[in-house]
Amino acid sequence: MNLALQFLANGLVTGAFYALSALGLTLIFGLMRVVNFAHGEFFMLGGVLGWVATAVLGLDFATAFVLVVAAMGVLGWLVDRFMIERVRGHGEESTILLTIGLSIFLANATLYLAGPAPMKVPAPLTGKPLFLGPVVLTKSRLAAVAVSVVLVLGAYLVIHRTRIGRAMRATFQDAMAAKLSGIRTERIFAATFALGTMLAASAGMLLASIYSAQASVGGLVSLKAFVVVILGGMGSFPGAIAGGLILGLSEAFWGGYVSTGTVDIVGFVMVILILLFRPRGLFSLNAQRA
Amino acid sequence: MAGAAGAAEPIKVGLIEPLSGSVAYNGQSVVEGAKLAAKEINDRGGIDGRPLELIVEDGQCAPANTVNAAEKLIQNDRVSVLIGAFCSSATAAIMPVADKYKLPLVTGVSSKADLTEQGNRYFFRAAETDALLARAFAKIMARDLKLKSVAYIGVNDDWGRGGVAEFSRDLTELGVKSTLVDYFDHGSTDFYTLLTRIRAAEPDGVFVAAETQDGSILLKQAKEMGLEAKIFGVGSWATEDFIKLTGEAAEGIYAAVPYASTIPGDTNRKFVESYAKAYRKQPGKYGAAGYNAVNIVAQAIDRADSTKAEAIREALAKTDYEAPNGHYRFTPKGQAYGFSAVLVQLQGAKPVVVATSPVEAGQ
Amino acid sequence: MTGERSSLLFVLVLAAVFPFAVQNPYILHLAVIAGIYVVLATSLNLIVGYVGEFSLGHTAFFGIGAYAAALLSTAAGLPIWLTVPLAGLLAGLFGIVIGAITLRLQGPYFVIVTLAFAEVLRIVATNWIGLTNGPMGIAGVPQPASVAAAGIVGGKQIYYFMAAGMVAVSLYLAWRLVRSNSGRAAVAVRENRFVAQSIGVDPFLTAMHVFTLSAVLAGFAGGFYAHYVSFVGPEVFRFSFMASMIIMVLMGGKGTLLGPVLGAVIVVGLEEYLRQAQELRLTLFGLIVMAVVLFAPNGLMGLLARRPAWLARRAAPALVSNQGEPA
Amino acid sequence: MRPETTASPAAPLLRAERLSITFGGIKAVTDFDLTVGDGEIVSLIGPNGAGKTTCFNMLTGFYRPTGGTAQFRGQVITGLKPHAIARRGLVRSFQKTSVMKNLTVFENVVTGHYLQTRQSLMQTFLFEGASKRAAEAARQRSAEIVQLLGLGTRSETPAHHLSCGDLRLLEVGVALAARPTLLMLDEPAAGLNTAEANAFGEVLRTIVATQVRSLLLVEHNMGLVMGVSDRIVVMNFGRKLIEGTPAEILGSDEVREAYLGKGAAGKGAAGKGAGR
Amino acid sequence: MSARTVLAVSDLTAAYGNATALHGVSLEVREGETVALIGANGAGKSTTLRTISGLLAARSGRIAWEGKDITNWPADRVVAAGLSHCPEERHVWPEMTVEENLRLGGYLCGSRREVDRRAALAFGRFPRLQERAGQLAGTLSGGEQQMLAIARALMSEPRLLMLDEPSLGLSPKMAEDVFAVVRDINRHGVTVLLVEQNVHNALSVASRAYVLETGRVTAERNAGDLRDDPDLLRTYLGG
Ligand SMILES: Nc1ncnc2c1ncn2[C@@H]1O[C@H](COP(=O)(O)OP(=O)(O)OP(=O)(O)O)[C@@H](O)[C@H]1O
Ligand SMILES: Nc1ncnc2c1ncn2[C@@H]1O[C@H](COP(=O)(O)OP(=O)(O)OP(=O)(O)O)[C@@H](O)[C@H]1O
Ligand SMILES: [Mg+2]
Ligand SMILES: [Mg+2]
Repeated sequence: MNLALQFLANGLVTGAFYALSALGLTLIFGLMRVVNFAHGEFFMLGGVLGWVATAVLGLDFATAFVLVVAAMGVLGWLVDRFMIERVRGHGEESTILLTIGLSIFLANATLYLAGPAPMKVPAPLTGKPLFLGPVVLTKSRLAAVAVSVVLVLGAYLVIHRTRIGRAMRATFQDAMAAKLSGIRTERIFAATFALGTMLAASAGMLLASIYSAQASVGGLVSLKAFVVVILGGMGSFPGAIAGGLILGLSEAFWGGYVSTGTVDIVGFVMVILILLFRPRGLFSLNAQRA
Repeated sequence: MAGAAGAAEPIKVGLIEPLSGSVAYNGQSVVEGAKLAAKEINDRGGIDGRPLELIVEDGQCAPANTVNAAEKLIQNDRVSVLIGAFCSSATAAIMPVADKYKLPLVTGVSSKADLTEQGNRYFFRAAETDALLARAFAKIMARDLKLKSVAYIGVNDDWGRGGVAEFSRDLTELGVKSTLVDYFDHGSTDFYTLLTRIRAAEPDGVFVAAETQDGSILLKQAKEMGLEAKIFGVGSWATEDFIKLTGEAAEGIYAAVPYASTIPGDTNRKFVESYAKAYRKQPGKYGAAGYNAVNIVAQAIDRADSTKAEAIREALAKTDYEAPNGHYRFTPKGQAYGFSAVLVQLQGAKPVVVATSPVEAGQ
Repeated sequence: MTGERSSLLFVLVLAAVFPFAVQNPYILHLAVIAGIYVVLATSLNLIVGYVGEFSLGHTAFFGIGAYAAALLSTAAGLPIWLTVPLAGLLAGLFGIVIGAITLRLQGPYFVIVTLAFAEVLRIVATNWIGLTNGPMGIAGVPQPASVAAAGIVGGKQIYYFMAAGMVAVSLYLAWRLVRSNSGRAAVAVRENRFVAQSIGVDPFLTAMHVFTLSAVLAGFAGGFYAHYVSFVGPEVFRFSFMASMIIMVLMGGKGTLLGPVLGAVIVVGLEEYLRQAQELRLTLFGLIVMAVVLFAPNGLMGLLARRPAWLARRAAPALVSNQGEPA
Repeated sequence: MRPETTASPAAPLLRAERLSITFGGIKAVTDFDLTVGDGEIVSLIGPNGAGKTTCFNMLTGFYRPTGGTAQFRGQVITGLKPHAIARRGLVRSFQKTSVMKNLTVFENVVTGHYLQTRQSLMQTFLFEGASKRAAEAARQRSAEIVQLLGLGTRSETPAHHLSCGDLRLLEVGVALAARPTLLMLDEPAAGLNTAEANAFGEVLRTIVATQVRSLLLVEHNMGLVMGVSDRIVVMNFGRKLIEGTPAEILGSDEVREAYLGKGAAGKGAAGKGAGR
Repeated sequence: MSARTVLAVSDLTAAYGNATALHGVSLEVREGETVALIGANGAGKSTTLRTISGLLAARSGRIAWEGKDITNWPADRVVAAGLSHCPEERHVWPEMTVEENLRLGGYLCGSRREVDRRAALAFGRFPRLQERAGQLAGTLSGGEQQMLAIARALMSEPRLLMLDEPSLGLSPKMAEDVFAVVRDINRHGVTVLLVEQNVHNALSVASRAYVLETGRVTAERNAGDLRDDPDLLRTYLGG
């Protein structure tokens, strides 16, 4: 029983982290429909730049966080305006190839510049672990979970409750109609891409303070993030949370009661099963008709 | 290539390591050690007046890419010897290539036991295997750490599985109970679940086979979870990076390693000094592995007085190399022995050698 | 149309004289590797270019082929001329099973579910020690006796001709399928699912045909790879193979048979050429991939055909959005 | 040219009974009956959102009705997949323009011949003789169809280069290529101007005379509908409002109120020229 | 007609890639007028509207709106200048509700209250949309989508409204209602430029018409003249 409780807690925490890591992708892939293979590298850059800002330049965590996220926003904006914009409308394959190229470039340029060693971002919160009954947690984990929740909620509200959010959805569903309603679609595209990049980077920096950052982590992060986005249903924020938690919990219980060597299999089997019964993930709209 | 040897035609040695991807960290350490060795050799005037030219290729630890790199080094660069290729899978893939071209291949890392059992005359392993490490330390560990029961965890690759298999076998033979055996994937970030299970199994000790990144995260989380058991294992834990990343959670853990920068002796002191001068850090097990492999190769070429593959191969078989960590010789199957491995405990952010044992490859 | 046929024939003729012109074993080796990739890229292109769905799990079939050949030759002692076709066949069987599940999905869901299958297989290969020897892999997959007897250059030439034969067979099969009624039906589904259904095309079955052939080809490539590289481990399911295949197909130009062939040869050549750049090798490679997208968005074939850009850039996104969804 | 039929002439080609469907509470179609006789041209009209397209979707397997059945040539077709229904000879076009955009006009129509050019695996990979002949026949017929629809000059144009009106015609061409017994067209003349619509009326009659047995038409162009229909079925709010000959429909007050509007009676004759 | 010219298009050429679709189109629209563009299928009517509204780049020529040169302005800027274009093929946002679609039509209008007012007006004009306010636009019937597209175009309360085949897919009665709306907003001072295939409908609201043939303006007539002379019409429209 105690074991199960601890597994539950572990699953919820890692689930929240999965949701957080996938948030940027929910925006860029789920809503904007850009298959972004560089998502993991944006995440990784958040961590590595976080390390540069804190461990190398000696800034405090909060300042560093703001700086890193802002810098990554600029990067995202530039990537969209000067690259993705050029191939928009050429079909998704162009952006797939572009982002694969980008991810190879970013991972290896970082490897070259920052070196291959893991980098630790000093945690903003330290202190003794907390014991809630039989369950162990740490402050920094709880804080990161809280930040995840805030970011997910914030992103949801922006997309569904604000003018700009509606403009975003309109742009992705039919850019021509959006233009004809006065929406500056290039800006919306770039802003969304920038926002997605910022979310990925903030997840990267936050988690680098709990784990560590390394130039090579991108691929794995992307993989899990894609799974989370699809499990929940493209572009759905509740879906991203559900996807993250499902993945986290099932991994925790599988790892707890079966074996950790094979945990990764549960996520993928889950994807296959869920899509078999709900071909568009858990939470997504279908407005297609013949 | 710079060096005192001047105009003489260089002797080319090919080095294939993973320089990109998830094992790049370790691969690049090997390259650092190897380059240091080459530089020292050339500073001393090269081999018989000819400079040693090290040509490094990225094999990405992928068999196909490693074969590409090997073919390129052999055919285009005309290297005399190959060193590589870190992961056992990649090394296994280029062993037939070496055999085909009749070119010696020395690995300083790949630990998969059966590599030396394939009857490949050109293959030499200047490294310990898990079995040899286990044989050297299982008894010491069981005795000194007073272990009655142990949980074994390892990274889910050939090296991790090898470590777990060998240590658990030897320790079990010594009467230590095995409470749990499990693996995790390289790149995992969350070990709470695994640690929860270990905590519930209440072992005296936890054996861990993990490299720097996985290992440091795992140890930190073990500390967070308040795991009391003694932690020991294999992996490049006796390094600065590892200690820095792990922080206070590293305190008190044991590692069985073929090399630690705190190994006593003059040869090692000099090596550590020049390594620190070149790279502003202490060498770890992979740095030493690269350093040793290049020196072994260079000495063999020197002895052979030739860059003919067959001559080098014969000279390699007669290796007698004084390394920072002891004496290297090869068995007829090409397995190194005679050098020492050490058991270190991390104390006050330093790897303190608590036991030394020669690696013997008897039979 | 006949243009493509003659270019393909030209490529094959070129390929046939190549080993006589080039005797460098390293170049021959690269040619063999390129041959494997040509088959892989052709195979992926059948799905991307003709079914019109994007598979990220194509390594599943490559890996199955590789393991099948490795096991059949090491455990059962079968010779290469049996193991490679059997590898293709087995991959085809898996193709039928996996296709039956994945082809019910479309778009991003298909992309990820195929990826999930490849990952599941990778994890199985890593953990089913009894069958696959787990992460230790299967070493020493035997080379054909003729290769062993033929010396260095001769051995490479034999492998080269085997690879070339495999390429020719693969291209022929792909070509026949693409030109066949099923191929046209697949294009119809790709272009507009609803219309295709209304003219009697069973989208699922059509996709199955193409998917299965594609799996068979990838299985061939895997089987041949196993013998050639002589080592098979779970890394054959790794995403890096997938990334190379995607780059080849898209760089070359999807939906044409020649495009992926070009793509494969160019990417293999480029990756090797860039070894000169040492540490910057992959950084540059990434940049080049990006540059190709930006300057030749339709792939190299698109550049060759110099298809006119039919839309002014500014109008492009709007006019093509939402296509294929009748209401 | 006309496909042979196995059904007895008395039996209607298509008979739908009590078709119903709801979407999350919205009753889009309720208890709708429809028959199309052999050789008949029937039009289905009604206000926007009345359920016409939804009926098409149910009849052709794109939607599964929540109630009722449909029979085609005496066999039940409800529950079949769209392609299976198409293979029995019931082929439809779509209200929202749907063509294969990256293929040329001619390729679109050739592709429409899918069912006539099917081949076995053996033929695909080994012997192509028979399939070559079938393909040749399909190309010839495609040329005829393109000509018939007046798209001759645009034959080699990629479909995405066509204007809206041409696209509508191309869709009809693709449907025709599948050699339907019963052709169902959903607003084929939308986007054609008055004169073009009249010409299209002629084309429709030619089609029924030479290519298909019967035609079920959904169309808001009253000139066209009145001009070509043998019988008209009017829907409103998902139900059948009334059914009759063009004259009866034009005379009905209910139809005028729900559908035609005030101006219709006098001027609705935009289709005068298309009278039968 | 002494009203000032608000929209002046002179010698406009436009192309899709290499295919030139407009070869020097010139036309003028005066304030408060309703002008129809008619012509055979493929004549370039939609292309003309697209070029004016900035969806398609002009190769040469000039578009002046209230004296300002708006040639090749991006579409969003053109909307902001008071032109609204309801394109061919509806283009509603399929995964948004009818109400969201409508309200976004008033995107440039800063005041929420004002958007509320306009939306209420639109729902009043198209009661069917009111009934379906919460339905996803992609699941609407064709005609319902058409109503939505028109209503949405009106949400920006433009000074020049460009409608591309507004009656397409509408029932005769609904088309009548739409043209009544067009007349109504025209009475309130909105200038209208209309592409309409149903000449009868077009001429019922327009005061003047331009006839386009293969990318060129071949005639400009008063609507009355055309109405009275069906033969003339036929020569322009072919068929
Ligand atoms: N998938 C769906 N989900 C929800 N409502 C739907 C769906 N499909 C159709 N409807 C509703 O059913 C009704 C009938 O739609 P249908 O498309 O059949 O109308 P129609 O008679 O073809 O109209 P039009 O002449 O405008 O094309 C509409 O009100 C539409 O909103
Ligand atoms: N996206 C496009 N790409 C290439 N050519 C196009 C495109 N759209 C239209 N054209 C071509 O431009 C010309 C004018 O087309 P346009 O759509 O303006 O005609 P239209 O007068 O609106 O006809 P319709 O009444 O059929 O809508 C046509 O010859 C058409 O083939
Ligand atoms: Mg309809
Ligand atoms: Mg038009």
